[in-house]
Amino acid sequence: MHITINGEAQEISSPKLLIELVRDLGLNPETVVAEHNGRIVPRPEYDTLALTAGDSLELIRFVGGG
Amino acid sequence: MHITINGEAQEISSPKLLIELVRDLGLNPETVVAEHNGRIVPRPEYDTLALTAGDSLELIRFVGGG
Amino acid sequence: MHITINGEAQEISSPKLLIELVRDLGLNPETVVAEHNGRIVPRPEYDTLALTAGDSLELIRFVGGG
Amino acid sequence: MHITINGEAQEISSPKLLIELVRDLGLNPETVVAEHNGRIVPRPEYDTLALTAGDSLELIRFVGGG
Amino acid sequence: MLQIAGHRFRSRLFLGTGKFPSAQILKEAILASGTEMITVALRRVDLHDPADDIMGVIDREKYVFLPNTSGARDANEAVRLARLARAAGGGNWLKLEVTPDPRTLLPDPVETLKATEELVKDGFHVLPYMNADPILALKLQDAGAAAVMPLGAPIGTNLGVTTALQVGIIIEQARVPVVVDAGLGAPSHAALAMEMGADAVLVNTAISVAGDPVRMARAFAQAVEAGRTAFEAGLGARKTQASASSPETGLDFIRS
Amino acid sequence: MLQIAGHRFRSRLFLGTGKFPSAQILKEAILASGTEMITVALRRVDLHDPADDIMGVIDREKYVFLPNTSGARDANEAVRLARLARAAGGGNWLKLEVTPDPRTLLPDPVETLKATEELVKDGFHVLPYMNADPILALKLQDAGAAAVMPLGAPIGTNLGVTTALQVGIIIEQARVPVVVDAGLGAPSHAALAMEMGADAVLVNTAISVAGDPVRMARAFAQAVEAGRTAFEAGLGARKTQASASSPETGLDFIRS
Amino acid sequence: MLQIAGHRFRSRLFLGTGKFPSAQILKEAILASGTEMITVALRRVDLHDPADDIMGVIDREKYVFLPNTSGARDANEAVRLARLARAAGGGNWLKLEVTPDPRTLLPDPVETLKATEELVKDGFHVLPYMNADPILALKLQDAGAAAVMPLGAPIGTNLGVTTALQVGIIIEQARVPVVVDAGLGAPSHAALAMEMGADAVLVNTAISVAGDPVRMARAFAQAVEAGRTAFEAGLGARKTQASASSPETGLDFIRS
Amino acid sequence: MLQIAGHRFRSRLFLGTGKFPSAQILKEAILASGTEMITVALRRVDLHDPADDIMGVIDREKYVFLPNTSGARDANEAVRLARLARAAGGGNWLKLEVTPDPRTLLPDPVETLKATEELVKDGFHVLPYMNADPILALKLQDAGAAAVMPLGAPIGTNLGVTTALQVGIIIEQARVPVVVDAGLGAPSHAALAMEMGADAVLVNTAISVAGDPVRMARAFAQAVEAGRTAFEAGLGARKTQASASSPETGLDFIRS
Repeated sequence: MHITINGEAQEISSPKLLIELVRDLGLNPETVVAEHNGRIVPRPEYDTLALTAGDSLELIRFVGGG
Repeated sequence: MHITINGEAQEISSPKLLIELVRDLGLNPETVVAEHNGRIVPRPEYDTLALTAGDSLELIRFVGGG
Repeated sequence: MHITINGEAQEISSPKLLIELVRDLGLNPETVVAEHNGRIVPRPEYDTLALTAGDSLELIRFVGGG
Repeated sequence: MHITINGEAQEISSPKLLIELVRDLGLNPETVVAEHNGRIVPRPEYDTLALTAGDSLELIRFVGGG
Repeated sequence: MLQIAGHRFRSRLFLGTGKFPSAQILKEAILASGTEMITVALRRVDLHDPADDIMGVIDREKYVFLPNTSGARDANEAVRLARLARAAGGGNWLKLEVTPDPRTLLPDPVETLKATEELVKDGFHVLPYMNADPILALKLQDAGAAAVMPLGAPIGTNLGVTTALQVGIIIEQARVPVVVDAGLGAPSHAALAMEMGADAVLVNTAISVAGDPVRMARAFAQAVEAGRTAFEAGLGARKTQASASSPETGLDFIRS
Repeated sequence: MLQIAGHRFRSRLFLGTGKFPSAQILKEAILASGTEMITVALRRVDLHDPADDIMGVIDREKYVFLPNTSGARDANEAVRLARLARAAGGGNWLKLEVTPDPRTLLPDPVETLKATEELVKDGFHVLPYMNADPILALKLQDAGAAAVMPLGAPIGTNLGVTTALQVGIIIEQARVPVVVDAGLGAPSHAALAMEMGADAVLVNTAISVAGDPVRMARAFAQAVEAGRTAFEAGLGARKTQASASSPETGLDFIRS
Repeated sequence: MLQIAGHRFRSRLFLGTGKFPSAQILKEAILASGTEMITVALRRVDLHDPADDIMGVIDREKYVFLPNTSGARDANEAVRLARLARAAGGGNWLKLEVTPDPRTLLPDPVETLKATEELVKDGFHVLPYMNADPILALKLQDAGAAAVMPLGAPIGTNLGVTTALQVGIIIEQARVPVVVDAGLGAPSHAALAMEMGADAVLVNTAISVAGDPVRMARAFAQAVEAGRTAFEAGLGARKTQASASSPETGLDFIRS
Repeated sequence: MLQIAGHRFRSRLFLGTGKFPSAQILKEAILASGTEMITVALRRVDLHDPADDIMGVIDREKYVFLPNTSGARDANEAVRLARLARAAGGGNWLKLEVTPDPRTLLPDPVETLKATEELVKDGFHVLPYMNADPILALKLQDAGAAAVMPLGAPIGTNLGVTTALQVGIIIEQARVPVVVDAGLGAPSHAALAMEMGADAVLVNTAISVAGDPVRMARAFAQAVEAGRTAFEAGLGARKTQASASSPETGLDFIRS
């Protein structure tokens, strides 16, 4: 299915849980925050939130800054 | 009668028009602005506005400033 | 004959008076000072000082400066 | 006898060696330098230099400075 | 030529009228300064000294009259003073000052912006006195300020353009005239502000407390012109290395 | 009025003539500056350009002519240049420059003092260019210098009066006129020097390399006058605390 | 000891983590700086470089973690970033940055105050980055800011405490800690801020772009301690007149 | 490591011993400063206070002992004091001070050079106190000075490195160590001098007149190390334009 991740359209296999996607992308769930269709996803929900076609997802984390 | 001028209680003879008071005080009506009971008095009204006991009057003018 | 003017060897016809040379060079005798073999030449002498082969001559004048 | 020490006339008993005077004054010979009649006295001579009437003596030492 | 709210000014020196030794000296200083814009404050008449009337000194017709809201501690007080000034015949020009702390007399950015918005709606030509804050300058400009007046240093300190870095950015960004106000203590300070590209300067204390206010007014007038002329003529670049002003060649003959 | 070696100067701006874009612009800049004292350098005639003669531009009679010894690296070279300058019709005035290092063009205190002593004996009116060294200034004065010329910053840098502290001490102590020379890059710098009490300033690079040298010359002329007038009129003191320029009382009625 | 929002800090040097040459150098610089407060920014994950994770470098337990809202152009964006930071495990500390203009990166006083009010209500410990505006500092303090962070100079310029006059007033008035942020380009700048009585400084660019960031971090750490110690020990007054450090008497004997 | 006259110094802070509140505080300040080079003056013994002997405080073996010639008004007096210092056990190190005017305490360039030449011949390691005069520095170096000591500001003023421009040129040109002396009033001043590349600084008044001289000595020690470390680590360049310390991309998602 198609979803938008950080502004880029992506094709991913479904069904897919958020936690799976994060792992697939090689990211550490502990240090990434997800905005799912504009809503901040509490970390506990990562394991249960199922992505569906057309979802818009923002994956954000800390970077060096002053 | 008693009225308050610039915060000071004053005894003035009545009846008294604003224009008369201004002149009595040795002020130039052209360069003084009056607040009568909190309302700015348009200059044309100076000649007709009659002061009554208990009135509160502010007489203000320009001074040197930067 | 050969003389050195401002460090450059020059061939000039002789006999030649300093005043003549200065004029030949298109210079204004009033604004040029001459050092002849290391000696400053007083302006009156310009008309009489005859250059001889091997002389070293410096012609100097004022330029813009701060 | 009278001698001048650091500009002040002083009466001292004679005979008197420089080393004795320094000690009489409560000074440490190791940290004081003496100028005797304008001549710097090498420390070894302190023990032998005899003061005589009219001598001028400067006793100098280090003080705090920047 | 400098234009503010459609009015043209030949002189780029604006003059404050506070703290002059006498009305006569003020009158002469105004002339000596060549100013066309004069600030005044608004205060209660002193009933015990009714004759002390500055309007006797200033020819209302010859100058743009710029009442200030000095003393106002918030937007409401400033707006009220502004309206009194207009009623007093001050016209529509206004130097907006909102200074909550009488100790520092520094302007309040939030209340100043609020009062600017309100007074612009009310038809005033608002010239807000402000901290040298480039973002605030843009906001005031967007709110309709006729000019912005960043401070060089706290009022009355004579310290000069201590805010040069910020004032430089304000000038670079502004679409309305920039008038450096407060703290200019010497003609060299005024010249510097103008060399930086300021459109005008407002001076009061440095002139009124000078040993000879009239001559000092003239000195500031000259310095402002000098600084503006230099800005227009194009200043040479600063260098860290020396470079000769006289020719570097043509001297071999004197080498010992 | 400023007096140096018995000569009176109405203008306190001395002008250097180096690096101007053209003889015509130099001519106009001299007029615009209002200067009465002009510096020139001495160099070998360029035999390939005999017509390039600055004396065609400067009316020898209208100005005090101040040849410099730029390029001299020690006292001997400076003295030799001084004598050539006199022979060239330069008269007795001399700006003494002894700069051993062409990279910094900074003056040599020892050789400058030596040359001053020799040239004073020789009847010159010596104005030595010097580092801003108060003790050296006293020595040059004692050696008979007609004035002292401490530098504000290295030649041609346009950095201004970076030596203000030392220049202030020099002015305070001097019994001969103090002319701030070198490094003045803007009219505000010249005004500052004059406000400090300098008797005059010498400017070259800032004017000759300006976008419009003629207008810049005028700007410096105004700034020098402004600074001098301010010095004479008496500048107000600097304060660390703000003080109101408008009255602090008479506003109770507006308190919200 | 320095306390902010009830937390005690032994080190008064706060460290930004941007622009370091490598994660390893950042790690070592953090150690060398002795800092206990570290700022980070929040950005989209670069899907093409998933492994680049700063949290692998910083031991989340050992430091107070201070996410910033860099990039936010108004209060709304700042508030949104703040909440994302908290969700990302950033905790309640927040360096509030609202910079509408990416060219100057200067803070917006009005939006910064607005965001401060909102985020304080929301339970954040807000440290707002601000222009050196003393009145704004009081407003932010009243709005519940845990500290105020006036700028020394624009971000990344290394120009030092160009706002010393205003920062001095802010320090004098503040009831919350004052942290000088932005523009500190050398240890001497940090020492100066601390000597003035600042409670801490935040440094990033000057360390991360240094030739050797790790040694530079150590240098800043020493300078901050030096400045603080000097502030507490009591600096001597500045004088305009020289005064001898050696005794002025006791030398008659050497007079020639 | 710093070397002067073949001697290695771990500490780049030289300490003057004048004006301390007590011998005990001086003793502790010396330790706190970590200095290895201590200056002292030479004076007549006060016959009425024979016990007041600084040599009881300073362990002659642990420090390089640097007698000064403070009070000398010309080369002769300085040379005489230098010889007395050596006779008094001061060794061959000498801080040469020739200050004709007790009011400014500024050094005499000519007499200082003369005394340097004479004392170098006489086997002294001469460290001359000098105005910040780059040409004079070269001359003193050529005369055999072991180091040069340009002043930052007049003695005891605490004004800092007011001569930064000149000191920078001196450092750039020097082949002997450059020790900034006089006027350093705060650790930030010392750090600045070291960041500029000075080899060491000499401090007295700022420490001895501090509220707590011992802590202030420690503060200067840290600042000198900080400044030196920064110089070696390589300071970032100053910029006139802001540049972000946080990434400038990756935020599109928050745009309102």
